Amino acid sequence: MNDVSEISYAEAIKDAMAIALQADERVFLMGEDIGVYGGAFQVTGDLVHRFGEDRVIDMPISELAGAGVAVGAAVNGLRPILEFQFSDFAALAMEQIANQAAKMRYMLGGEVSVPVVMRFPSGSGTGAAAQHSQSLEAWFGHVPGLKVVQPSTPYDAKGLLLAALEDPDPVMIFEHKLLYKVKGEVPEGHYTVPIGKAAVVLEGRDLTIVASSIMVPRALDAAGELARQGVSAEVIDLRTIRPLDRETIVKSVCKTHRLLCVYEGVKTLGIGAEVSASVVESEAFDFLDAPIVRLGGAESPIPYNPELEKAAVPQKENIIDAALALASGVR
Amino acid sequence: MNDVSEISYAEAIKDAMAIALQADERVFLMGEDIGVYGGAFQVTGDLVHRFGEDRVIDMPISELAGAGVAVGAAVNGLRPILEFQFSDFAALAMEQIANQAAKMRYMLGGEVSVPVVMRFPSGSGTGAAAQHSQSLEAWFGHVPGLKVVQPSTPYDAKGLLLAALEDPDPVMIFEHKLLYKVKGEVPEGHYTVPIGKAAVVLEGRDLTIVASSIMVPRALDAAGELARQGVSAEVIDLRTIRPLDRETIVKSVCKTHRLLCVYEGVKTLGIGAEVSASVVESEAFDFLDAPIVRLGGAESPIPYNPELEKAAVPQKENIIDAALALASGVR
Amino acid sequence: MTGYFKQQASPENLDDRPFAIRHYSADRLKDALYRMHLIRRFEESAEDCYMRGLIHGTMHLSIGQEASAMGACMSLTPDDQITSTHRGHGHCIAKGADVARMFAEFFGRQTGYCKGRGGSMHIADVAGGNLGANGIVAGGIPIAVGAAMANKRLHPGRVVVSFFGDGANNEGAFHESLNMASVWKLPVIFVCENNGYGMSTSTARSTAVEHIATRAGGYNMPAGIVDGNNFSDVTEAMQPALRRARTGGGPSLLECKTYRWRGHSKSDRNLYRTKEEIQQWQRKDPIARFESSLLEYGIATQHQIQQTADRVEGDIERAIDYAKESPQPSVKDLLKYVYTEQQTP
Amino acid sequence: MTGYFKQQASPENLDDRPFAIRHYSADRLKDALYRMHLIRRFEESAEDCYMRGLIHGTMHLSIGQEASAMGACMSLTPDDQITSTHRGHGHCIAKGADVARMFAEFFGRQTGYCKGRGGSMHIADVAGGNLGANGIVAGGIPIAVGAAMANKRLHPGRVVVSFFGDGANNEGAFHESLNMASVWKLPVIFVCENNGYGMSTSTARSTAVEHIATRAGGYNMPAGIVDGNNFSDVTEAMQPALRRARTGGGPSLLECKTYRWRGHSKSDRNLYRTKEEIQQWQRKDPIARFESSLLEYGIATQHQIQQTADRVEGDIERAIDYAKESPQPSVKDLLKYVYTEQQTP
Ligand SMILES: Cc1ncc(C[n+]2csc(CCOP(=O)(O)OP(=O)(O)O)c2C)c(N)n1
Ligand SMILES: Cc1ncc(C[n+]2csc(CCOP(=O)(O)OP(=O)(O)O)c2C)c(N)n1
Ligand SMILES: [Mg+2]
Ligand SMILES: [Mg+2]
Repeated sequence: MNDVSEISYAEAIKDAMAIALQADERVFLMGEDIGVYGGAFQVTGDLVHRFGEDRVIDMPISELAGAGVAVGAAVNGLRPILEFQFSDFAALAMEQIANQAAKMRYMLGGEVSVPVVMRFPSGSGTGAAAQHSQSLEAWFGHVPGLKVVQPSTPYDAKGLLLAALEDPDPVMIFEHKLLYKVKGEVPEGHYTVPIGKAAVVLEGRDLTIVASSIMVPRALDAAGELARQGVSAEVIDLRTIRPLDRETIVKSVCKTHRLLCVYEGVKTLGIGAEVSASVVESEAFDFLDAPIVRLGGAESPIPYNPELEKAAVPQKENIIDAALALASGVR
Repeated sequence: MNDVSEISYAEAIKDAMAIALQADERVFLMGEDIGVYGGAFQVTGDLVHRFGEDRVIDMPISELAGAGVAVGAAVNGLRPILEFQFSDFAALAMEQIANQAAKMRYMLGGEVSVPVVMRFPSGSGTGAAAQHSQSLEAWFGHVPGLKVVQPSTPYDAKGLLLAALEDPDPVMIFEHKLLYKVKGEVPEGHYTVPIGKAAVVLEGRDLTIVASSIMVPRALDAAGELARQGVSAEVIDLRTIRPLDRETIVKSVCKTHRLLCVYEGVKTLGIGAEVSASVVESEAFDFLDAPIVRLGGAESPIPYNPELEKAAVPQKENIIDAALALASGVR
Repeated sequence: MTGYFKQQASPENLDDRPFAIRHYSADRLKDALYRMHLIRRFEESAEDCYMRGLIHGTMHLSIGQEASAMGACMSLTPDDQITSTHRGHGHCIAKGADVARMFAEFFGRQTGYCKGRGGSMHIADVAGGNLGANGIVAGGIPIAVGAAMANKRLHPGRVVVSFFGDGANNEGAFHESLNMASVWKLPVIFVCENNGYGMSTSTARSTAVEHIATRAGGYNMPAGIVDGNNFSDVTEAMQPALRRARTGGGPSLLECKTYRWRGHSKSDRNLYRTKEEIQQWQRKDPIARFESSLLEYGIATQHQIQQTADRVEGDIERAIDYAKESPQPSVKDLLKYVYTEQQTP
Repeated sequence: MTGYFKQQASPENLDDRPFAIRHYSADRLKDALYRMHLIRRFEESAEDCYMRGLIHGTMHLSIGQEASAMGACMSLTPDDQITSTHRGHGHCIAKGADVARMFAEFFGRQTGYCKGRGGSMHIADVAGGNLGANGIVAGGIPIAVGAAMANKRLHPGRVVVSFFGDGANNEGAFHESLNMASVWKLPVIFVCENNGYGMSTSTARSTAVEHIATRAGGYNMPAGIVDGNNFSDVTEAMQPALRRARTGGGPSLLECKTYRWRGHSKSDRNLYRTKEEIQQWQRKDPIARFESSLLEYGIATQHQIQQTADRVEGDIERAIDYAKESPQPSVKDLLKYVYTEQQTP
């Protein structure tokens, strides 16, 4: 077994990239200010010094072409990892992501594959306001041809990235900015976390909380408090948004009979909508003892003011309140 | 009361634009080949001859700037109606739509409004393959600050467009290409259809079918057949995707106890997910006698081959089958 | 800027025959003529099939533009690559595709280049170096740059030619891509087929400069303008661009002035241009001009040219038969090719 | 291209004082100095508040770039408009904003220009003609073009100035916008503040041409390059562009060569440039240079300059106090301003 060390989520991602750069000549990184600057969130850090400017490439501020260049390079045999500086800027590149990367294999009848990996620093909580704080994973989750993951721990961040690099199809990784400095145990060397598999990160009896990204640690925090109040919550970390691991979710709901979906993206048409609809469509329907509750982002852009910003996305207290209300519902 | 005539969906949209161009100097149309060509789907038709090149403006093939120009013009007092040639090209303009148009009012603390109207010809069925056949309304429905409508009849197409022009906020209109030639009764002159209100287009007892866009006529066709088979379907036309009229849907489900959502967009994270999740979260939960069923687009890009293309989105027969299965479920 | 790429007549170079005649063997020239005829007849026949309801969807014909497609591809090796556009049949054939598999694609069959999933707007021939037409105007340009980036690293010497239209040059993707290719000195050649219109919108109404090639100045890139209806001129103009690309010099831009005889797509009523304009360009038929040149310089006889046309006729017929007889894809394979099937160990 | 916009010394024009000294009244020049000081001190104080944890988020300081902001806005009327960037404090103040409301915004207060919803990256002053900073690089450029389109129709003579950086000029939005503005001859002036870097990436590493102004050729647009640290040169270069815009001539591009003294944002460790480079540019301090000029031509005395600095000091202090004492927005108003509240009849 590999040695395990306590490193941050950002370091874990960097570690994965370093391993890939080392092991596979075809791998390269591309993005804005990922070289000597080390990336806006210092995720690429010193990689340019270790692997050179040919493998860690600063690109012009051209998100659309950047995505297209990654697609073309991938089709032709390289393994690009494209960093968006903020996930919000993906809005500039949706054409190449959704119309080209996602569809090229299909449109060409399987004659190519597009093994591109894109990384999107996401989420609010940094005071960066409406255009630097979004959680847009639902847009990508709606696009067949893409795979979409959302790691919540350093372990998963590394393992999912290494899995993405082994995947023949485009994988979009939504990282959370507030998680970058969070530490956790990470094995050294190469390992993967399977794309498409959710994880039951806490077993419980009374309700299932399905969460993703930063909402996972918040849900776990909340579950601790809930346990003190006599409510046993099962917490599922989605990890992958597309393809969604419906099986794991359904199984849990069949056990607990109650479901709370927690996610940071805008509530309407956010990933909780899909989780809820999938459960209601499944055999778990018959086991539901209460309405499924969704706790998602507010129906507003992310505001700058810190108090408003906090109020715009689910916090631990909101999760506790929602879980208590849900669990106490006697029917 | 105004005279009523039988005109097509495309003609109804053109009629609305003509009325607005006539009544309000600030209104203008902008798009690719909407002038002498009359628009890719002949929706603007001869308007350039009636209102001149200053009011019906052919623009370069620059969707991103086109959207931004519409935003700037709207902020400064004009009332642009921007036509995208195909909704798929919106992927090029998501930045200006989602980061600017939708958020500008909020980010500026209410100091501006952005009364822009954008029209998106959508949907499959024309053999135009993966990059010209998408139904992307769910992306827009996920963005606070936007309003999103999806007319299914000539009457609504005209009334919703005229309502959009009276709305102070950005309104995105998703039109269906296969509906352009469909005729219906449309009053002459000015009237509006309220944004944010669904319509019960057929009353029924046994199940509710919530549909939108082209799925409404398909659902109505299916309902006719279902009636012959002894199943009474209530059909709701969503008309607006954002803000969603949850009240009308919930009320219907409380009556029928069964819900089938039919939509053309990709099933996962498509509008049916939100409809389903909204119902399950509501008081209608207690009335549900069967799992909510979603009939959405396939988890694939739209293929070129006509048989595959048909199979990729719900057809009348699929609706009938799903409704029969749902209605027959005895619990 | 015109003629930037044109070789000067020099004392040592007293041979004043057109470049192509000097440069390519008679066989290769005759093959080029064959392919130009093939493009023309392929499209005329596709149009006919469309009219008769045998092909659905829409299609964009490049009739009248055969010289730029064939000229730009003439000095490419099979390993070189292209990215193409919605108006991509000519590029596909010029790069060496089999018209039978192209027709099969148009007929939506499993034997088509895209197994019936792509149709005209996504026609491709990956093995032959065509990474695909594109339904998104300018959508293929950044992909070409990325492909060139990979080639630079994995296959030095390989070149990517990215075709696009005059309309495409107003897309942000054009700008971002040309800048990136130039900064990184990538082996890519941007070939703009300027046919005067993006759909109904003339370049004068859409584009702030008269010549697309002018924009190369903003990317520090050599550019040339050629008569896109003159096969030899196009092949000649490609040479310095190819040399530059193959030797690490970076990208170039070539603007071919040409014209499409047909409407933009099947739904075009041609309201934005005059009959006279069309006729005027038809008199500059690139195939007829190439034929005259072949005759003039004794490369081919009238009889041989007729034989070529006849051979094309037969090939097209056989191709259509092949397409018609090919199997339809199975509806149960709707989800195939969305993702790569992973080997189950 | 340098000096394109610079007036030639002509026989009639024997006055060889700098343009601004000749052109503006002493009062207006002193007000410009006041505003340049205000920009500098506003940012230094904002930085200080940020360091002390009074302001959250991030901010992008334009210290060292005051002359381009003030120079570009100097001949604008209150009705003229600007669109700004992530580095937008200077533009905002130059266009006439009240620093108290700006600080209030940075402090997230209800009295801020954006009622605490926008913060530094969205600072705006719509009534004063600033349509807003923008968190998206190049995001404001198309909006400026649209605003100019509306002005052309509704308010002939009004001009929109769109500020952006050298990094922004590689975005597709830049290209599409400049083309559209040129084709439609819109009254907009594109002012590129070229400070040599987009974040850590030098123009040499990101941009295929040395001068952004070179790109104007691709849009058939007059362009000029000026010393962006020379207030007078900037005001002078704006004149033909303003004249052209106000009289229906269309857009222009002005490139101001300048430098930011601080890091890109609060998280910058300045690894990509040398101390020497920074110091070299600090010796070209636009404020000090403007002061010298005012002294040299007898517009202001050293004492008056000191008074200006003192006045700024007091104004900044009062502004911060105002901000600190201003009310926070109410959390229950989270959804306010997402949509326009419709009057219930
Ligand atoms: C992004 C995008 N916008 C618009 C269209 C619709 N469209 C298809 S081809 C075309 C005109 C393209 O003109 P040009 O690039 O000159 O190529 P040509 O058709 O003349 O060969 C347009 C507007 C599209 N397919 N993609
Ligand atoms: C579309 C987009 N891409 C990237 C960023 C991140 N970012 C913010 S400012 C900046 C550099 C901009 O450089 P430039 O335009 O030269 O302006 P400067 O910061 O030098 O004033 C970058 C990369 C962004 N905000 N928006
Ligand atoms: Mg063209
Ligand atoms: Mg800069």
